[in-house]
Amino acid sequence: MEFFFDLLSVLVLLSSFVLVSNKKITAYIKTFQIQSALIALIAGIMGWSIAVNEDKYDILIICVIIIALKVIFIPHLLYKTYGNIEYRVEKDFFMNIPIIVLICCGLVVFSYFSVSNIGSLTGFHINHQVVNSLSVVLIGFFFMISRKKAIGQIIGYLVIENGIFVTAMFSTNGMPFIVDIGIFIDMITAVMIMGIMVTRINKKFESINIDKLSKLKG
Amino acid sequence: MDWLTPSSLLYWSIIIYLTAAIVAIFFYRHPHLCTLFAQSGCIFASALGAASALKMILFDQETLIITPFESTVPFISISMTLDALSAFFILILSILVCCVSLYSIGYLKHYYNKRNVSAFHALYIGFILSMIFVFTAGNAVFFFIAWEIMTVISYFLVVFESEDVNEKAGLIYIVMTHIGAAFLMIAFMIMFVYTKSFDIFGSSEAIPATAKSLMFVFFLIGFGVKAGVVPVHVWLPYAHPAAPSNVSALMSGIMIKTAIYGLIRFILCYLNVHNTWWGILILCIGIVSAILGVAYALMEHNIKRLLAFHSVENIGIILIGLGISFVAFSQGNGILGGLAISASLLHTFNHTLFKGGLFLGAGSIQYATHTKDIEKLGGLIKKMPVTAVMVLCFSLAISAIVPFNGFVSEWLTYQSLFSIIIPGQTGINIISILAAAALAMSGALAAACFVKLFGISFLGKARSECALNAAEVPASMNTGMGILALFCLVIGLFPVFFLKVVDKVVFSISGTTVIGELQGGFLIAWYPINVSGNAITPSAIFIASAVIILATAALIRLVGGKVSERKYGTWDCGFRELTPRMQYTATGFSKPLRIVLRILYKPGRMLETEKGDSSYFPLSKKYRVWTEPVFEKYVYDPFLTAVKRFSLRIKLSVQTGSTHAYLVYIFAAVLVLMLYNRLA
Amino acid sequence: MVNVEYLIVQIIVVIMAAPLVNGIIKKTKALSQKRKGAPVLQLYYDLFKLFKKSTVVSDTTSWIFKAAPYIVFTASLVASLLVPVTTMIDSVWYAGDLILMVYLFALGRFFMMLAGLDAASTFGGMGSSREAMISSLIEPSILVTLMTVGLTAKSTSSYQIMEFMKGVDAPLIRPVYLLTFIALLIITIAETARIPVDDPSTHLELTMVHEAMLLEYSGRSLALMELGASIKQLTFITLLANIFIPHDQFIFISGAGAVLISILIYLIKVIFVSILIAVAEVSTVKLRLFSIPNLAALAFILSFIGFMQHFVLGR
Amino acid sequence: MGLVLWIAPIIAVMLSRVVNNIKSLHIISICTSFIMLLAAGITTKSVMLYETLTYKIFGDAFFIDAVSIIVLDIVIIIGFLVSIYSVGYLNEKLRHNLIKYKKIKFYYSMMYIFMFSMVLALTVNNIGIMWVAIEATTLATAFLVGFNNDENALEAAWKYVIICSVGIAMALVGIIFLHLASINVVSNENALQWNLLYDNAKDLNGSVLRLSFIFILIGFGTKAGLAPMHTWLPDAHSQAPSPISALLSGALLNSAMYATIRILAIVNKNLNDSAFTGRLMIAFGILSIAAAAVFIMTQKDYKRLLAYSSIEHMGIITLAFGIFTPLSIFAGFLHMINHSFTKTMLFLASGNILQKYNTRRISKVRGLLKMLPISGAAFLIGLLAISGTPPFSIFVSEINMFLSIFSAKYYVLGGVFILLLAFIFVGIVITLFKVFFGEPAIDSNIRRGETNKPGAAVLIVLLIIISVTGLYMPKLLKNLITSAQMIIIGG
Repeated sequence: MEFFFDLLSVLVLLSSFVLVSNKKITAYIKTFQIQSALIALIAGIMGWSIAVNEDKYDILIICVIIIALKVIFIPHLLYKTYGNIEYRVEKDFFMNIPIIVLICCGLVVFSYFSVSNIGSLTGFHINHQVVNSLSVVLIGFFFMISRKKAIGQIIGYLVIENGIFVTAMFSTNGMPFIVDIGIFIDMITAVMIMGIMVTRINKKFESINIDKLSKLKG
Repeated sequence: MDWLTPSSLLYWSIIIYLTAAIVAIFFYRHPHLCTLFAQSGCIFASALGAASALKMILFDQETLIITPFESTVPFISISMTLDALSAFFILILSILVCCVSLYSIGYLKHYYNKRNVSAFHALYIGFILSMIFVFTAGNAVFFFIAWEIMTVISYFLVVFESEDVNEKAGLIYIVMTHIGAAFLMIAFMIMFVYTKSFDIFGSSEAIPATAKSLMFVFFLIGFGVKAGVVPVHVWLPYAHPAAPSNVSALMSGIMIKTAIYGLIRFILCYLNVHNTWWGILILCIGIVSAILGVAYALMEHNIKRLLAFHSVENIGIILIGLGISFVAFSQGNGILGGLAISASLLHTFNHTLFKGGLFLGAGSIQYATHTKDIEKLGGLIKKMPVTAVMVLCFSLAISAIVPFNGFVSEWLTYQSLFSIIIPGQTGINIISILAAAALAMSGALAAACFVKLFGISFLGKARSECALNAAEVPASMNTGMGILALFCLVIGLFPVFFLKVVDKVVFSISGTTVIGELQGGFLIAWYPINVSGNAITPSAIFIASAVIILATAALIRLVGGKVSERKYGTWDCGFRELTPRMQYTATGFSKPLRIVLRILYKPGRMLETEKGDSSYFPLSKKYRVWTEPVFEKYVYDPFLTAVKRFSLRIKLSVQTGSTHAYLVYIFAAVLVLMLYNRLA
Repeated sequence: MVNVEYLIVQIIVVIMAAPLVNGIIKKTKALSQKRKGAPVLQLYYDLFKLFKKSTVVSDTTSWIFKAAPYIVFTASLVASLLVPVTTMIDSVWYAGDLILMVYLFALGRFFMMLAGLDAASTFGGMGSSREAMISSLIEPSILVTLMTVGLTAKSTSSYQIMEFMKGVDAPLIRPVYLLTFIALLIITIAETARIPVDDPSTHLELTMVHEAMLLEYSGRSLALMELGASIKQLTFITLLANIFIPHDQFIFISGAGAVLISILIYLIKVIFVSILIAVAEVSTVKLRLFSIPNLAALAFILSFIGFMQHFVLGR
Repeated sequence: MGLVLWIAPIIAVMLSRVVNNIKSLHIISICTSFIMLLAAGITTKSVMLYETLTYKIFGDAFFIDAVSIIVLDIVIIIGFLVSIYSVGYLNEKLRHNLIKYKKIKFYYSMMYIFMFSMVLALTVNNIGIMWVAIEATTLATAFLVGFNNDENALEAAWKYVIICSVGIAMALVGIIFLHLASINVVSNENALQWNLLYDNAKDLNGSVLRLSFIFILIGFGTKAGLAPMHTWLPDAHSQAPSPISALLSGALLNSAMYATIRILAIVNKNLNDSAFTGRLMIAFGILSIAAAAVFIMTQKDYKRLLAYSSIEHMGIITLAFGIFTPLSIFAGFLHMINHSFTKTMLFLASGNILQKYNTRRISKVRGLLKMLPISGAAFLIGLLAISGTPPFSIFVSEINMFLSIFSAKYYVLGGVFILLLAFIFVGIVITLFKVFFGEPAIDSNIRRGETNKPGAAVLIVLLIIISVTGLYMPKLLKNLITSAQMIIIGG
């Protein structure tokens, strides 16, 4: 089982690498969809085993929610938002893709380094899966920084959420149920609000390039 | 006779002040009544205050503690403590307030229906009360609160008179004094850390020597800004002229003395002077302030700015006295320390009297002519004879000229300088002799400056319509000034009585009395002030002069007989008529000194010629002379510009408006903190 | 307490001797220029004449203008009372010391400058303005000089200093006294409106300082002003003569005769110093107004070095 | 009774969706906030009596102790005052045809969602739900920040949502690690219950806890506006309608700070030492103060200036909890209270100024005291108070702060701190005092005098509060703060 989770966590990490090396917005959304599916898979397996062993169905329910929200609803919403806005070819990233990927590699190394002392000091073990998921959080964050367009930022935020979710899964078998539900409600609201705002931004600024939003300074 | 104790007198005085303020607010629709009630309340209250202070100094040497109420807020307690030093400053305050309030009754007339007079009264009384609290604060936090309230209220008073012009004045004032207050706060904190108490009257033994020196420096900065010593004097020539004249009189007369009080209270009484360099530092600051203050005053043609610079000078003189006393105390020479601090306290008192009076005089001039510019005045002595006499008295007093009070305190300062020079000590000797030179030079420059002030504005012919149409000011204004002038003369002639008062204060501070050195009693008014054999008897000099004047007049009459006196125009070199424009101007008067001391002013001049048909017949010529505010231009402005530029640069490079940059900050913070956690 | 004899003697000697100094200086100058010159007593005649003449007063002036001559004269005279011409009479009368003397002169100067401004004439203002500058620059030197001398005698009272100096052997060969003497000589020249600071014999507006302030005066007012100025001059000369060249220690008798002898010797010393001043005047030219600071600085430096020699270096 | 605090705002939201009458909307709002005020009062009293207040419903979710009641009272009192102010504010906007009544419905429903989520964050025991509630405040206020619907407002709202969401996501990472640290200590059903975590703090895993604290500090620090995560704050606070700015600055920042403090207590109890957390919090605190000092010096927009001042004061509070001595914690709580009231007053006054002059630029506002006698005076006094001038309340807490810093032997820090505060005062005076002088620009459309009457009343109330608390502290308050301090420090 552990081996399987290891594989999945690496796959999630890989999917985020794929994400950062993408250039098109539709590709971002697709990659996010795949990553969410992977996460749903993790939740499904974990939920199944817990359901079998302890007769608790929390995580299974959450798995269903993930599939509904992250694999189906949110990508759909993002596609729709993207469809609403005028298409314009613009360079969406600040740095070259290879450099971004390299930095992301560095981030993985960094997250390994930064939590590596935890085990040695106290005998408390944080496994590789947690570190991988923490790297996903950092990469998601970095993705937000590297992309100019609003939808890219939303995707980045969602990837951070994914990373956090996987971290929670791997480290503590998920948060308490009610908290998880709350987090999902928040997330879906956030994405909807951001979606509405992207539409408005597009209307006001005639672009979804966040760089244009720099009037308020000083 | 319970209510005659100093504490209850002070209590009543405060209550009357408060009542006056409330009444003033109540009558805000009737400026006349409002002024009358508020100011007569102030006069009455100040009389009580003075009585309380005098009683305290002369009869009760015990320290009194008055606590109106205990605050529930931690570390804040309102406790007033009255000892001889506080009482002395309250005495000065009360005398000045009494005269200024009398003056204000007439002076405020020109604000009626233009400004909110009742608000002015409330602020004015609040200002007085805050100063009383500063002088009586028993713990450092209360002191600080009173100090800050005083600053803020005086800020409002500074900006009361007019609008945009004063923006800068008020700003510089409140900014500088607040930064000074921050240093005070640091010093108080150091005090609390070591002694676990804010009690000003407590012991400072628990504080280590280094911390004491640090506290000294902070106190010096904090109080120095308020006192207006060079180089932190720049607010003073802006703030004092901007305020209404009665307020400037209070500000210059007593508010800047709160700093002197603070220096004595905290450094001498609380910290006890341990290091000689403290005194030497103060002495140096005093020398620089005395010289530069008067030097800049010379170049001013705005009466009130001129007077403000003189405040810098006089604070310098007070600090010279204080510096000597610190040096003497640190050497264990109590008698000399006592003498020097008497000189310094007496000068504080004197400066309050004559500078208060001069600002009132400036107010009278402004009241009568609506201008503060000396160049527009002239010949006022004929329009305002009473005011002229008063201003002349104050001018003589501030120039330390003989029968007036300024001389007595400067003489004592000279004597303490004289006594501190002992063969063999290098630094102190050199600085002391330089201080004597500085004192002499500042006296002469002050005389030059006041010849200019009095000569240009009161003598000669009127230089403008304003001066031509001037009329004598109301009697209440002149009475207020008259009392001050009388005090100046009386202290100048019979200094011994006042020195006894000062001596009681000095005794309570340092435990040493110089009364053995300063002989004499009140009844024998012509008893000399005698410092180890060097003596002056101003009253004897005065009597001798009077006798000589009378005798000369009689003798001349005897020798020369009765001769006729003819009125004729001033000699005009044969031209037909002398116009007022041909007189020497204030600018012209100060020109030689402007050139001699050009390093201080960086003067510039420009001749603009409007060409006519031929170069020999220009249509008009304009000659402009200016001096530069050196400290502002070369120290403060560059500093301020640098700070602003720094702020702008940081602002625009940090808060760029780019969402990505903002995200980068958070990201960087995450990474740095993770690294910190890993390495910690 | 007040020694009346002293005051009377002092007043008489000062008033009588003061105009003499001017006469001697003028005569010396004339002789050095191979002229005959005015009689030594010319100023006495002038003053006597002036007292009897009627006065012209400018109609722009105020009471200051009329009061000034009396104040100037009185201030000078009272100041001169603080500098005894002889130490043979006990002149400790506690009225004041040298610092007071300086400030009494300041009183006179203050009113003289005011009077210059009172008539609304350009000359008066010019004189006052220049006087203000010169006095401000010279004042520190006076104080430092007097304090240095006073410090060696541990007193600021001129009588005490003179008493002390009697016990000093040949003061003028000691660095501190030599330097302060020269400084005081320069100060005397500057304070009494002499060449190279001012030219008392000119009425050219470019050069005059003291005379410019007196330009509006006539008759007895002018006389008082002139007499006041010469008393001031004599006071400074007395300081020079009696402090640095003490003579009373050589008089071994006492009583009225001793006083008389002492005063005679004093007068001889005054004449000597006057001639010294005259020589200085003849051998220099009047300085530009803005070179005067250099002279003042010289005086200050001399007295300061004197101070350093004694109190810091301990010589 | 405490549950009223949860139910009342929800009812208000629902009602305001239904009601279509402006007057009734105002009445609903005021009534709701008044009911909440009463409920808060009663709750406070019971906390005073029983120290903690929990209900069995929702699985021990409802939990109030002295720490939460302090912040809760701040939130609710300010909410009440803001609801009164809003009446005048919105009516004024309607009068000028700037908004339609639909917007008012939207305003009130959003405001009460916002209130609800703040109250929720302050009254739950579960740290996870606390996080959810705090994230909800961001979402609830996102559209309020963009209320004006112009380019600037939209920009501010976007930045606000993105940065706060990302920041707070970091806090969630931290909470996961907190959960991880407690995995063997607290049973899964009770996971993340604060009181259990706190009671068993000694048994938690220290190194994981430290990692968790880092993320939490950054996360909630973003929400509390600590530099360098403060960047959204000046935009959001300046673009939001003034009553909302007041709530954001006076209430929301404290809620975020509250969450940090809760976790700080656990971490410090576990580590048995405040050095680790202290260093971080002192660094963030002093950095925030310094940043505010620099930014205020050349500020041209008065609402932004007030926002930077909020950053400064959050820095001060962080510093207080970083020092972590009884005195400093006392000062921290006191400062929280004082800052909230003063800043609320300033923002409300600035709302009146903005409505009168219709500009945020300092250079366009002149003659304020003539134009708006009450708001102008409140603004002036508020500025003096916020910069620590006695005898107002902020001075009291600042002096306690100074003392605690110096007593903890951070001498240089204390000196720098005092000087930075002085610089901020200078900055405020230099940039902002101009508005009180000169003649107001002659514009016939602008009438002199107060237009927002309820607002003026609120300002006077606040003025009285901040002046009185400068010299007088109710015993109740002192006891509350002391017991809060005991809870945090674990005495």
